[in-house]
Amino acid sequence: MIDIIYRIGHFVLITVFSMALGLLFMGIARKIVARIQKRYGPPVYQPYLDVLKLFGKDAITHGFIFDFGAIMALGGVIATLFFIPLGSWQLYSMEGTVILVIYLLAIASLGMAMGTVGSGNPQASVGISRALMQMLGYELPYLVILFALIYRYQTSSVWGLMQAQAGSFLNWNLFAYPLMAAVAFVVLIGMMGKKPFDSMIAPSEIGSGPVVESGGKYLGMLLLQKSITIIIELALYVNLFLGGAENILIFTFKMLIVWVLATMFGSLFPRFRIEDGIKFFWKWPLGIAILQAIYIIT
Amino acid sequence: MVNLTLIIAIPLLMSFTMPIFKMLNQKLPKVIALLTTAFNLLVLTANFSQIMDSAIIIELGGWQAPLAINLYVGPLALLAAFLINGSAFILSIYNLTQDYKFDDKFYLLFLMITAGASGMVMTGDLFNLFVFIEITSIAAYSLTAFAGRDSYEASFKYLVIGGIGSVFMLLGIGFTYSAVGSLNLAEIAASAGLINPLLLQITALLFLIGVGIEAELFPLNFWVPDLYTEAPTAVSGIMSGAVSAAGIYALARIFFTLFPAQSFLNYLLYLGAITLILGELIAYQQKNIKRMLAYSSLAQMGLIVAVISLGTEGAVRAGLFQLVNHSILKILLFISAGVLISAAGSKNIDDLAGLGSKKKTAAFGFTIAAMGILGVPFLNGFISKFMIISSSLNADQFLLTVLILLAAVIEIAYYLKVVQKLYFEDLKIEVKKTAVITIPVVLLTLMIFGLGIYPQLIADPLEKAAAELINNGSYIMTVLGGM
Amino acid sequence: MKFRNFLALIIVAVFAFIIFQAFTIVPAAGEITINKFGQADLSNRTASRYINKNVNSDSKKVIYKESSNLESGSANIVTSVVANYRSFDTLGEITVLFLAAAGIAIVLNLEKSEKSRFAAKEASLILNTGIKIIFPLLLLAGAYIFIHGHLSPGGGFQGGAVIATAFLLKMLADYKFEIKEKSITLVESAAGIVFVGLGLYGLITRGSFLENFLATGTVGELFSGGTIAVIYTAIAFKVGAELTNIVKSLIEA
Amino acid sequence: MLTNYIFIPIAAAFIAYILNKRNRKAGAVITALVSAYLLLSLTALYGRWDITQSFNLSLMGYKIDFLLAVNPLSWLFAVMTAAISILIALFSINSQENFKFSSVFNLNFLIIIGSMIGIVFARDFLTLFIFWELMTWTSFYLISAGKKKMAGRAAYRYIILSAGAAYAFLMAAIFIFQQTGSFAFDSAAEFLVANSPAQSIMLLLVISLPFIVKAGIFPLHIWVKDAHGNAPKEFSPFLSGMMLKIGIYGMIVVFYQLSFFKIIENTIAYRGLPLLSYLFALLGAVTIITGTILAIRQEDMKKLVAYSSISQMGYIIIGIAIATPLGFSGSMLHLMNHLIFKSTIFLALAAVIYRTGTTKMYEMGGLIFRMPLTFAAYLTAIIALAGIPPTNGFISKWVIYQALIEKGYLFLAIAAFFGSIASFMYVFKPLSTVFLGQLKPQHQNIKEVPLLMKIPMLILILVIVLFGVFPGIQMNIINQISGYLGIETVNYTLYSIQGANGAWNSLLIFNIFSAGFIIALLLFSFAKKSKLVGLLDTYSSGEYITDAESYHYAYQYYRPFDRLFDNLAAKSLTDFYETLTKNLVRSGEGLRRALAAGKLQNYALYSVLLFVILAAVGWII
Amino acid sequence: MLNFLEEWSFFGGSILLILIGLYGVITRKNMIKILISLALMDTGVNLMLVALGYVKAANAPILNSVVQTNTAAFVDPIPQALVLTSIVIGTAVLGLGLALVIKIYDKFSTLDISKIRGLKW
Repeated sequence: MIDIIYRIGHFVLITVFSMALGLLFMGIARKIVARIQKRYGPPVYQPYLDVLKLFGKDAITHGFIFDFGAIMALGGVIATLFFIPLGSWQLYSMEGTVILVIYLLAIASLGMAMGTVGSGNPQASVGISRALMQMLGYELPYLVILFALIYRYQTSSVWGLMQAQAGSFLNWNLFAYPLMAAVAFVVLIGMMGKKPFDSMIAPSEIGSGPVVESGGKYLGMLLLQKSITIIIELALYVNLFLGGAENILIFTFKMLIVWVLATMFGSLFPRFRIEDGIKFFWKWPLGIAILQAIYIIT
Repeated sequence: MVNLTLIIAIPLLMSFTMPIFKMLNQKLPKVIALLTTAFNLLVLTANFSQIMDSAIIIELGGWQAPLAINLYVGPLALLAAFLINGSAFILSIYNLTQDYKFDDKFYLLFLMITAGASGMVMTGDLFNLFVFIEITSIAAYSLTAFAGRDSYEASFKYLVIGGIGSVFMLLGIGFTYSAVGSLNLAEIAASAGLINPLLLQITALLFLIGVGIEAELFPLNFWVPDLYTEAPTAVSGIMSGAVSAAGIYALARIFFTLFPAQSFLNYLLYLGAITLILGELIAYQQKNIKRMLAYSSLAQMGLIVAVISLGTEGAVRAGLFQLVNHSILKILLFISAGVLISAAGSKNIDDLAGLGSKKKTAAFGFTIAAMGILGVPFLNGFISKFMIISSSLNADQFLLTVLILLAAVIEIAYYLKVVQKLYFEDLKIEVKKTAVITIPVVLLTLMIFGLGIYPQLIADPLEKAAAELINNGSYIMTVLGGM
Repeated sequence: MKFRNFLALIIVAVFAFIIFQAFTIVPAAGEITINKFGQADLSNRTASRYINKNVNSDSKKVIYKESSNLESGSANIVTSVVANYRSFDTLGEITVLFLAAAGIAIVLNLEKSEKSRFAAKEASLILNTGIKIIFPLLLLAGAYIFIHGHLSPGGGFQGGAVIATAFLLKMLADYKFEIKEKSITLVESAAGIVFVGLGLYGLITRGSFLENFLATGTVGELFSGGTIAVIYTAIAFKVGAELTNIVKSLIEA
Repeated sequence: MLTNYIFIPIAAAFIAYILNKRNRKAGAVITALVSAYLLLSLTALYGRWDITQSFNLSLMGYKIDFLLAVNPLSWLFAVMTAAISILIALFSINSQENFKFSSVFNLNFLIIIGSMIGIVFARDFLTLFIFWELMTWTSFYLISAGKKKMAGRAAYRYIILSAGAAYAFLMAAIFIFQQTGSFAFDSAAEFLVANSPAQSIMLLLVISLPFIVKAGIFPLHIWVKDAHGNAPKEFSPFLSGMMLKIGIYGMIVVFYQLSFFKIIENTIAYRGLPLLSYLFALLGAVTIITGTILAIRQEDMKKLVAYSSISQMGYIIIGIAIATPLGFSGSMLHLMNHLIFKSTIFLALAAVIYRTGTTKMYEMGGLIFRMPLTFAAYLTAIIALAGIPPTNGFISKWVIYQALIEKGYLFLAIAAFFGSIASFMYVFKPLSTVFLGQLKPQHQNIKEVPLLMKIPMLILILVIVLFGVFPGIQMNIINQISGYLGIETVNYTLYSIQGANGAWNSLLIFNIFSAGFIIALLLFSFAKKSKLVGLLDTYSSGEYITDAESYHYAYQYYRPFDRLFDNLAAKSLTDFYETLTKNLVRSGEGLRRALAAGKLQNYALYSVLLFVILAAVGWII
Repeated sequence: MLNFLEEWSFFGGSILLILIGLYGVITRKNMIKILISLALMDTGVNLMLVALGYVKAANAPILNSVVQTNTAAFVDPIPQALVLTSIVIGTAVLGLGLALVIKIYDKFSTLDISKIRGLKW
């Protein structure tokens, strides 16, 4: 019985921690982009204020599916959180496999998609269709990388993959397979919907896409969902390519470095059109990933 | 044991007296035709068991067997006679619902065409075979003319080709007679070995052309499509069901008894295969339903000839079974097509659209028969198709089997076009009143399902007929043995 | 279409060459081929049995006016073949003519053609009176031919043809001469019934169709033909009626 | 004893036909009763793998024996047929009110069920062929009873393709019959193994032709789209659910029982897999890719789902073809799951068609408000199809991935990944265009489907979730099958499967997922209540929009993506077959003109020509 | 030369007749000419049949006052019987052909066979 309470407590702790961390990262990103564009930008804790404000305001809803979509999005993301080892905290990462994590992320995006399309706003649907197309773009190289990694280390659980890189930092995958790490980095940017691949939520073109209809607590929940997704994707990248970490602090530090690099990298490039985005993903990242996979298999 | 010549004599008597019946009362010719064909069937069943164990010789005019004309009725001839008179019987039931302009002359010719075909099948004498072929063809020329308008041209073309055929055949008979000295098939077969190979080759070809016209082989069957399309339904039924069967019987009888060498049979094989493929290809693009059926029966005849001329016992049995099935199916097809045409008022397939809902029996008959021909399980076509494929594979004719299967697929293509039009498209034209054909359709469907589910019924006669055709030794023995 | 005729000529020539080959075959040892012209040796042909009239019985010599009640009494062997030995052929051949007549009647009368035929005119005087004299003579000649079928050359067919020419001339002479359709068909059917009845009677009494059941008398006598005489009269009437019918429908078409 | 499973449905078919003439619902009720009976008696048959039944027939000098036998593989397929048919029957009881051919439908449907069970229990080629032909013919009539013109053409193309393949099968079967004296599979297997590899491979390929056509594998898949798209709405679930699977059953029989794998063992191998079976796997991969790309383009929802069936079949083919225990159980799992969720999708679509009457996606929208249950059924089904964790779809795909990764087949893996991710897209398209978005004015007043149509959908939802959480139920029958076919089994517990490099524990994942969901729900409900607002009242950045049409984004949903593949899709395979038949017709026409038939002179000329040619031929020989 | 002529006049003549008839049927356009060539072929074949039965210096197979017994050499009677039948068949076919020609002429108002293409294949 105690074990269950301990477990639930642990659940809540991790969720809150990752939400907070995610929001912090978003604030930092805003700061960096502002600095690059020679302006001060909002304070780092700005996202916390936004979330609190949003939850305070009242919002409009378009019926049951709109609510269900938001809940499912946030719920799915929280569920995925528990399969990734954050530094020393690893709740269930022994069982879940990496492919499972990818598909759980899909639940979140499907929930969000369903909710927004349910709102009946055409811009939302356009946004969603772009998101799905882009997802097809970046998922393929990512899965090829995973294919290669799993085949290489003969284990598909995230924890296993992380353990495989133990020992000196030389045998991190970053250095063992630098090309693969680079591809994963580019895919990471696509996954998070950062600058060059953010046509799905492009404010100028389709009124910030899917979130156009959600205000108040819905926007708040979507923000939280965004923050946890950032944490998950960064954690995945760190675990797979930077050999994870013994304790949470080093882990967060590594995540911060990757995050900063990604934002900086992102803010340099103009936005891709969707089919160019897909074509780009399928030309370079996929090509390199396949070469790498062939190298590993043979 | 009723003397089998009655099968020819009684219809002859009836047809001679037909004009008198007509004068007595209007409806009589129809009934007489039905009664005579029924009588024929009875005579055949009476002799069935006796003939099944040994063939019988019937001398005509009381003269010793090989010296004058005699009828040789073995299991094969009996089977063919059953087929011919059976189809005539069913068609005369169908005729009850039809009325023709000169109906006494129509039934006269109808009876004579059946008697001629039965004669062709039973005669043991070469010249007598020629006379019966002529009887059947002349009856066919005149019967086609019944449909008026275009049918004159069709029967004229058939007449000219028939004329050429009879000249070739007479030449052949002359050569054989002068070489062998007798007209009796058994005697010719006995001394066929002695004939000079070159002469044998030439006479074989003469007969091939003479009888080939009747058996609808490739270059000689140009008359078939015109005739079947223009002639009235009953005539195309009897032609495709009975007369072509008799033609094939005559061709097989001549080639298996007089020219048994496989080199001659190969001619039939190639011609049959060509007829099959050509018939199917052209049937595929026909717009007129009767012409499509004509090509399909022409192709089936080619198939039967090709399979029989494979020479092995299994092949002959498969060919004969296909012959029986084909006659039953083709008659049902022609009858239903006849009704559909008279309902739609035009022979064009597109106008038949949607008739399935209105003319239920006819459309049902057509579909069942089409599925029978296409070899759907539990119907008679399936078993004969199975036997054909296994016998042609047995004789390791790989190419022929592929050809047969290709033809079967093409067949599916054009039959199903019609079936789909009948049932799954909506009605285009207002439907005219037509004759009720429930009895023949029900009878034929029973036969199709009966043979399909329980082919044992016909397995034994087929077995004996195939055996009899294969070894002409027994044929010679029974006829000459008597002398 | 010159080319087509030329092609046809070549093909027919090749056909002729092949048929000609048949005649000039030099038979090897045991082979039999078509007999040379004039050298048909009847010994091993069924014809010898017909000539010696010993198909069933085993008589050897037949002497004109002496040997009597042979198996086929007719002096004219061809008639014995046509009417006795191979009478089934003749029956078949009669039906062929019957069917042809029926066919012609159908073809010509099924649809009345609206084209106007040439107007029939009165025949010239010579033809008219000539016919009046010749008509009975022709009928008599025809009757003689088919009655003496088994003695002298000729028989039922030839007699019937002569009778038909008599009627043909009559029709040509005066177009008003009308033969009722009904009477022709009656004669035709009656003759047909007689022939087939004869065959059936033979079947009932002697056991096989068309068997001769009348006494055959002595060769050469008038009543020596047995059933031949009856067959030939029936044939004559039938052929006569049919040919006149054909000619009549041709004229009226 | 086995025969009454086959002949009772066929007999009932005729009764259903007659009764249905009188009242519309009778036929469907009888079908439901018969399939219920079948389901019960077949499940009772579980475990008794020794029942066999054979009767022989000496026909025309051929000694032929027909053998029927039960084995785990056939038991599974029979139960699946019975289960899906009872659901469809229930569904069609009142969905066929205004369906003109409803009596023809029931007649053929029952015969198909009977013949399918016959196929599955058959243990020799001839029985298989007879029931196969029966099934093909009746399904031909059923498909052509669908939408007016197109259904006819689709059925026509279907029958020619499958009949041609069936005849090739018959020819090969008879050839084997002549060599071994009997049609039975086992004697054929011995003969094939002993025979020279080249010939037996050829024979086996010809024998597997009808199965390839029926399973819709790449080169011969052209009929699937039209047939499923245009078949009557009640028959499409059966067609794509069960009929495609019979093709797979045949492939399994060819691969394992006719020992295709044993024969090609020694042929050249690629990464440890004989080249031929790798070729089959590649075919499966290509099927996935083509199926997916074409599915995304479709505007008609039934055609879209039809193409998705093709691509899902690709997974099953890959699973079987790589011949590893994981691969086989993965494909069997996927087979069962695909049947379940594909028939749910089709039933949901049928419900939508029943209410709205159209299959074009852009003519619909916002049906979630009118038909919530259909939406729920459709949602669960597409989650399963896309392979998202809590549902059964994910498990089978995961096992297939494990099999692929274990042996390292990169290209097959890429195709599989592409197929599953792209399935998110084409699965989401109908969801958003049909159910979500703006509700069209003309659909304002449509109601939910009647109760009898709801029950099958509800049952299927439960089954999806049930198998999602407890895959063990399926695994136990699959292991029996692999045991029967001689493949090592995969160890599993009720709720987890042991893959090559990682286990899958569905219960745990379900708990975690629900935990996360509850947290989000708590968060949502604590916040302020939100005000319900109509659909038209949305932020349209200043534009003033009145009607629902221009507000619904549905037409050419993935236009950018389609543009990538426009040229590939243009030259589809059907044109290839179309031109094939066209020259067949032209050749017939040409032949006719060449012979200049019709002129009397030619006839006479040809007869003499025949004489001359044959004489010449005779002369030469 | 004489015996060659005597030897071949009948066989050669009848074959020639058949060939002319055959050529006539194949090439002539006019329907009546076709029928005439058909009749020619018939007579040719009949002549051939009788010629096959001819025996040199033998008399007709009829017993009469001149030829008393059947031991004398006779010509083969069977071909003559056959010819009797085939002549009648020939005329019957001819008659029917003529009737058909009349009717076709009524309908198509031309005797040229190639113009009558009512029935294409």
